[in-house]
Amino acid sequence: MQKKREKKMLEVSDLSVRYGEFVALRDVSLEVDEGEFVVVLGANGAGKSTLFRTINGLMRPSAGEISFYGERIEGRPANTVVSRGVTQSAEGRHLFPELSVLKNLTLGAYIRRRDRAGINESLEEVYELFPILREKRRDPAGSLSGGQQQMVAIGRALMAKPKLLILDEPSLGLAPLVARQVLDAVVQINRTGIMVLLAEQNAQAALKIAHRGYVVENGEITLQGTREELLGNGEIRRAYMGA
Amino acid sequence: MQVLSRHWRKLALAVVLLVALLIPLFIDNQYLLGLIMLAYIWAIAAYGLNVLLGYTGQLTLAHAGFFGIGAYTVGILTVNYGFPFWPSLLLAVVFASVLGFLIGIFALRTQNEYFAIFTLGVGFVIFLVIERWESFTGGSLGLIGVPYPEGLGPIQFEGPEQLYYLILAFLVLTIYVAASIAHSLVGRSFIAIRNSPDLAMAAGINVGRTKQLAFTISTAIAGLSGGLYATYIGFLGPAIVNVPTTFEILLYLLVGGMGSLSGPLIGAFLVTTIFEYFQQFEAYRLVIFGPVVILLIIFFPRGLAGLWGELEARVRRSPEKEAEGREEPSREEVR
Amino acid sequence: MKRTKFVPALLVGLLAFGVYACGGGGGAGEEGDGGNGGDGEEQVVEIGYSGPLSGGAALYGENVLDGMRMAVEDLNEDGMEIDGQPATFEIASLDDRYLPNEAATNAQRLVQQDGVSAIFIPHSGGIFAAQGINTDRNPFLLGAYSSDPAILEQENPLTMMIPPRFDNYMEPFTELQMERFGDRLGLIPTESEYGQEWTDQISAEWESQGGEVLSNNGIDYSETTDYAGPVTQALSEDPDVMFIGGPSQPTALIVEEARNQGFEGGFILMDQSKIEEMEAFTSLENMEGSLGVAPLSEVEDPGAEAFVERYAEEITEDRPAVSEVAYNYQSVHILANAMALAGTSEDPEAIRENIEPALSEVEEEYQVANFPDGFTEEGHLAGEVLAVSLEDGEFVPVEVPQMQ
Amino acid sequence: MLLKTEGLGITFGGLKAVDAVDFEVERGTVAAIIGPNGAGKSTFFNLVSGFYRPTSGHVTLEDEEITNLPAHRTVRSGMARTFQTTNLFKESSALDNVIVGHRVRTRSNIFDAIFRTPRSRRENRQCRDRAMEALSFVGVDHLADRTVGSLPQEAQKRISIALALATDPKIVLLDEPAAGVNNEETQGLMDLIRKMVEHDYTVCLVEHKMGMIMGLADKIMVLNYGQKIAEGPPEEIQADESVIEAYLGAEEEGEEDA
Amino acid sequence: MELFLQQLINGIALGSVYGLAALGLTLVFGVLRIPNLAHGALYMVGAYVTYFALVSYGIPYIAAIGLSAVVLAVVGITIERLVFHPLRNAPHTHHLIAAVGVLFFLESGAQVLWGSEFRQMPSPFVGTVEVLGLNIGLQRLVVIFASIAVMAALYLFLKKTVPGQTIEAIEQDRTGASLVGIDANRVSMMTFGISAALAAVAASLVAPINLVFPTMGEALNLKVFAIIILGGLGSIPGAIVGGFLLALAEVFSSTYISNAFGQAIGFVFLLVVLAVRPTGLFSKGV
Repeated sequence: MQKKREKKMLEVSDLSVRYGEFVALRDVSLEVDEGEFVVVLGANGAGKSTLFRTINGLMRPSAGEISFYGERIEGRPANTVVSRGVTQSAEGRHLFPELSVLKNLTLGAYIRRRDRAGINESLEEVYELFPILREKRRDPAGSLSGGQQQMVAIGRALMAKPKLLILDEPSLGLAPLVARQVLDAVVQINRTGIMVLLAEQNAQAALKIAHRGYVVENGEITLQGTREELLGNGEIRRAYMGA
Repeated sequence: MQVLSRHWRKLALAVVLLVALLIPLFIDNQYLLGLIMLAYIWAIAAYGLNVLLGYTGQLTLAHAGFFGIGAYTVGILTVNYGFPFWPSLLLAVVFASVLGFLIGIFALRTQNEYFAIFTLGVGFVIFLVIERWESFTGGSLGLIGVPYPEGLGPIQFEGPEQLYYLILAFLVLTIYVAASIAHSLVGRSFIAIRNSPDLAMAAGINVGRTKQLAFTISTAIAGLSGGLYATYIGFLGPAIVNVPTTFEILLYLLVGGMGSLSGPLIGAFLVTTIFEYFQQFEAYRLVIFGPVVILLIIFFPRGLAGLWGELEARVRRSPEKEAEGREEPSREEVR
Repeated sequence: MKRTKFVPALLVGLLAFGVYACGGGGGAGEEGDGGNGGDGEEQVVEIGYSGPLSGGAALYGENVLDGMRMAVEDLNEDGMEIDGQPATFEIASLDDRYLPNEAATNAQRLVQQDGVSAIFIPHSGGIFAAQGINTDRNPFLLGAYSSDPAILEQENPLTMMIPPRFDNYMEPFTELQMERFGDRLGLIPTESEYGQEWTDQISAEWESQGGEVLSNNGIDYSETTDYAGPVTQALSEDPDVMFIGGPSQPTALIVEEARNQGFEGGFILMDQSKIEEMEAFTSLENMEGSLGVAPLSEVEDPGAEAFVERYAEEITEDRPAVSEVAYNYQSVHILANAMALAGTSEDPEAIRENIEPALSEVEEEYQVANFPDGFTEEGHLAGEVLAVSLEDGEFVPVEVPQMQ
Repeated sequence: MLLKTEGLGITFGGLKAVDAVDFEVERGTVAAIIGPNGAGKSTFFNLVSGFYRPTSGHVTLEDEEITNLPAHRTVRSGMARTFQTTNLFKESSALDNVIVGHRVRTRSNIFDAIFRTPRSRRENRQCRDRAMEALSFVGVDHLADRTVGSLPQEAQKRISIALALATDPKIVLLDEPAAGVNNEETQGLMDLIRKMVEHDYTVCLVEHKMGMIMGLADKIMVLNYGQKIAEGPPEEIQADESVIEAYLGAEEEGEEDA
Repeated sequence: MELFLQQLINGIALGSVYGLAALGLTLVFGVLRIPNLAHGALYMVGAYVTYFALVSYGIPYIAAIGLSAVVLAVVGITIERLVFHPLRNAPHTHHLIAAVGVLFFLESGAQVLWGSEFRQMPSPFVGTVEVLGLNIGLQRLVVIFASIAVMAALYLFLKKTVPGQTIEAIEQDRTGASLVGIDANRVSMMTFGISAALAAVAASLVAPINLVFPTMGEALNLKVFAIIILGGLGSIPGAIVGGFLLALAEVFSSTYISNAFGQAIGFVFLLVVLAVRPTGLFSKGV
């Protein structure tokens, strides 16, 4: 699976993050290549969200590097990272609850706000992906069901035309059927050439759709490999179920 | 860990008290003596604010209102009804705290900024009542001729020195009470609520009732300082009850250091001193004073007492343990 | 834990205060205490002032101070001898933000640090607070610039009340306006201590002369964003005369608003409002039918005209010289002459003794605003006062006798 | 039965965050609650400990109804809890943090405080002793005078537990006691929990570290979407298909998609 | 009836000024969580800028207001950078005190710089119009219509433009705003700028029927706080409705109850509302 260095579009190396005394991430290295769909697995509190927040510039690392297309982005503010092409549907979604779905989506295109035509095009693409959002476009985002809100969050992240889309547990709290729909949409997104970095509880479902995966435990990467390697590995089950 | 040993601290405390006791013998200057008395009175008020804001973490902006209730209780009773000073002072404390208790029932339903601005409203309404209720409070004419306290046994209060000792005694009493509370289980409950209301609750503390208690104590002390102010100044006008007075008291506390035992006293002394010193700049003094306040808040957010604590902590802390992980959108938590 | 911080921090605080106290005290030693320095050397006499120099009433305070400074200029130019030695006068001024407690603190500071023996305070709250401290161990003569008669009721032996008592205006003002416009009196006074007193007295007088006093629509002139509401309300009761007054400029706006809303009756102006100041903010036409204290340009004092010109030349042309400038100006002259007669600049009691005889010592050119005829037992610089009524665009003088 | 819930549930804006949960904890045992993120575990804790008011059901502690008691009263009834994130006061010493825990067992009031009455002194001492005892029980008595903020995460976790113990509880609810500590330290915390049980405390914990749960718990309850989907001893739970599905997703579900 | 109508007009004119000033304050609170007690001082400085533009430079009234809005926006941004930005992680107590420092500085600075005298701002809109037997000052009509126009413009800006949307976005979810690439710093500055500009417009509109002096903002300061609390902190409709409510309550309670009560009504109303609904009338979910 090792590809040439210049093709690693996202490269995280030896990243550590601390909250005060608490070490949330320790020497984490991870990479995503062009067109890849990578899943990060791990129990709650293992450090997935911290990793994603740090990549997106919401937190500062205490050590290590993050580079994107060869450019160092660690410690840069979120708006800079977003404009480099990394967007995220974060844990807790962080929608603008009182704004309409449409406004949530157009705000997603904030960094390309002058590109009116492009925005409308992307909007159409999002509506195609999640047809329900077209129906609900005038409703305040906060009034939507959990699954629909998740769709808005993903749609919003797509509106910036990202090169890399980070999804932090998009199926969290969703009914199984809805969770399925959401993950299906993620696959479609990846097929358009957008790199995907996904955190997911449902390891089976996630591994089935991803190319590669990492397992995070206690702030460290304990396992990595291709889908096939990980699917057959009992270790994953250990990481989740402790046996 | 402690910079001064217990022994030395006791000695130093004795020295400070001795200096305070000797001041009138050395200073034959009524202006300075008056200034010190005023600083003592404001310090008492600031101790009251400290109970609520410093220990319990609730920002009240009605403090001048309760100060005013204390002052006007003494003023009205002595001037309009010829009451002696001592029972009037007692009633001032009682009245301020009872009113504080009642208002606290409503005020403490609100939280954070809402509590601050609710109490700002309370303070302003108290001011309006005092300013407009002419027949009772003298309105904006004020009350003239609040007497000096009558003698207690052999002690007479006829001159500024005696009054100085009286106010000093109340200051020492206030500090003693504040220290007693701070070191008691009640005080620990206050601090627990400031640190984390949830954790306090999980430790079995009745948060609502404890805040109510802190609010009541705070207003009682405000009432006491108001009553002393009335006899010190001899004349009461509504301006002293108005909102800016609250901000002045708050400033004393912030400059000195919230939540500390020495903060209110240091702050009251320093700010009154700086402010008097700036008199020489006349109209420019607030032009200078404003930025000084801002710089203090930015660079010494925990006041001078806090500065001392930080120095102490810096000595203790090993350098490699500097915290790093910083949450970027830090105001989010406020919501 | 907490106690650790207490003592050292307290020491720091006390030290800081100590440094300041010594510094401040030292400073006073150098410049103050000028009293009787060396023999034959020039002595510096400081006259104190505590009044608003910041905040809403700053302009008023500055006016008072301007008057005092102009007087000091004259005195130093003329050269005055006290106890056989030439004296130079200076003003030591402090801002009290109109707060009584600060006025009291300032007064003590002026006496202690600057060695003054006379202090001018231009607001009644500060005056009352000062009256509580000016007779004890560090006495000073209080130049009280406020027309509130309650100042005299304190029977303070070291008070010199400067302006005419406002209770003198009640009877003639009521009589004149009731006769001219009718017997319904509307009220929109300023909500200050002073405004309240005035309102009570004019209401009582108006009723005692058989008039009807309508509801009180008092407002805080400096805190009101739009005067239209209170004016509408006052006019809704159809008054013949309106009693108004506060700082001149907002008062002018009330006149303007009342005329805009169709009021055609007369005005009684509180003595705080000066017609000459109001003129700049509304037209004389609107002020037709007003009755108030006379502008300096109308008083007959010998020095008045020159004083108005000099003020425009030396201080500002933007606004006219008003009575608070003039009264304090001539009062500093009275004070200086009293010092000269007493042969001391330091003994307030002796100075007080010599105020009455000093009145005749003040040169005519310094007599600028209803110069007092005498100094009463209670401590009032009393004299006949001129008011004016605006009739057909002309100032018609109205003599107001001073009560005992 | 020490702690018992019957049909306990709460609805947030139409969403059943916890739905009719029956649960029992026997004296002197360790009970664990697990479930995927957002399954309602912490909400369940908050209901039991009185931080939330349930919309249905009952909670009893030693057969005493505590359903609608406010949080501070449940503490007095004998229920202590810790929080996910340790929110101790970072700027005070460990001892100062823990002392307040025993306040709930004391009676001295503001007048005792001001007049420094014998009762106040006695109870002050009593709280201090009890706090030291708790600190020494959790094994950090040597850190009593240290500022909490300067201590490692694990020590802070232990201090939070000491704070809970200082309230003299019958049952201690631990919300993710091992979050953010390494494996070795987790082992230490497990030992501590075992020690607690040995000393007659009853423990109920929410935790994601399965190794810890499986090694400690006498009984496990699994929540998913607010509902209890399984309950039983660890081995049973580990083999339970519905649990595995909740965590890892169904094996048989879905065709190859990528 | 005539009295009622006349007072209604007065109340609306007053309310539109209150509303405008409160809008700026509530915006700053929504975005920066700062209870900016110096808002009244910005209002005052705005009036002075318009005054000097009119009197010293002869710039026409409307243009002068525009200029003042721009100048104040710069002042607002400067204050945000120098004072509140360094304090962004401090507790709200410190914001309050810093704001008081700014207030001291601006008020006394204005006095030192421009003197403490009252000034009258000339306006081209003089005289009164008679409508239905009521005498209404022309300037008052200007106040009402201009305020409503500015409020509408602000509403359109917030709802229909991208920069306006960034303000709402930050108010509703800071992290979400960061995640779509919005620079929170820039929005903070912009918000402060707009807030100060609104204060300047409000002051410039009302100044011709009042006076310009260094402490003119004090009268307004506490009232706008009452308004935004009443309306719910951070709520824009709350600020506007609150502004009109307070003004009408003041005017009518002065008219029909008593004048002293009219002055206190806003605060009594505020206390009653908060005692019943501790987060204000239009509060967002907290």
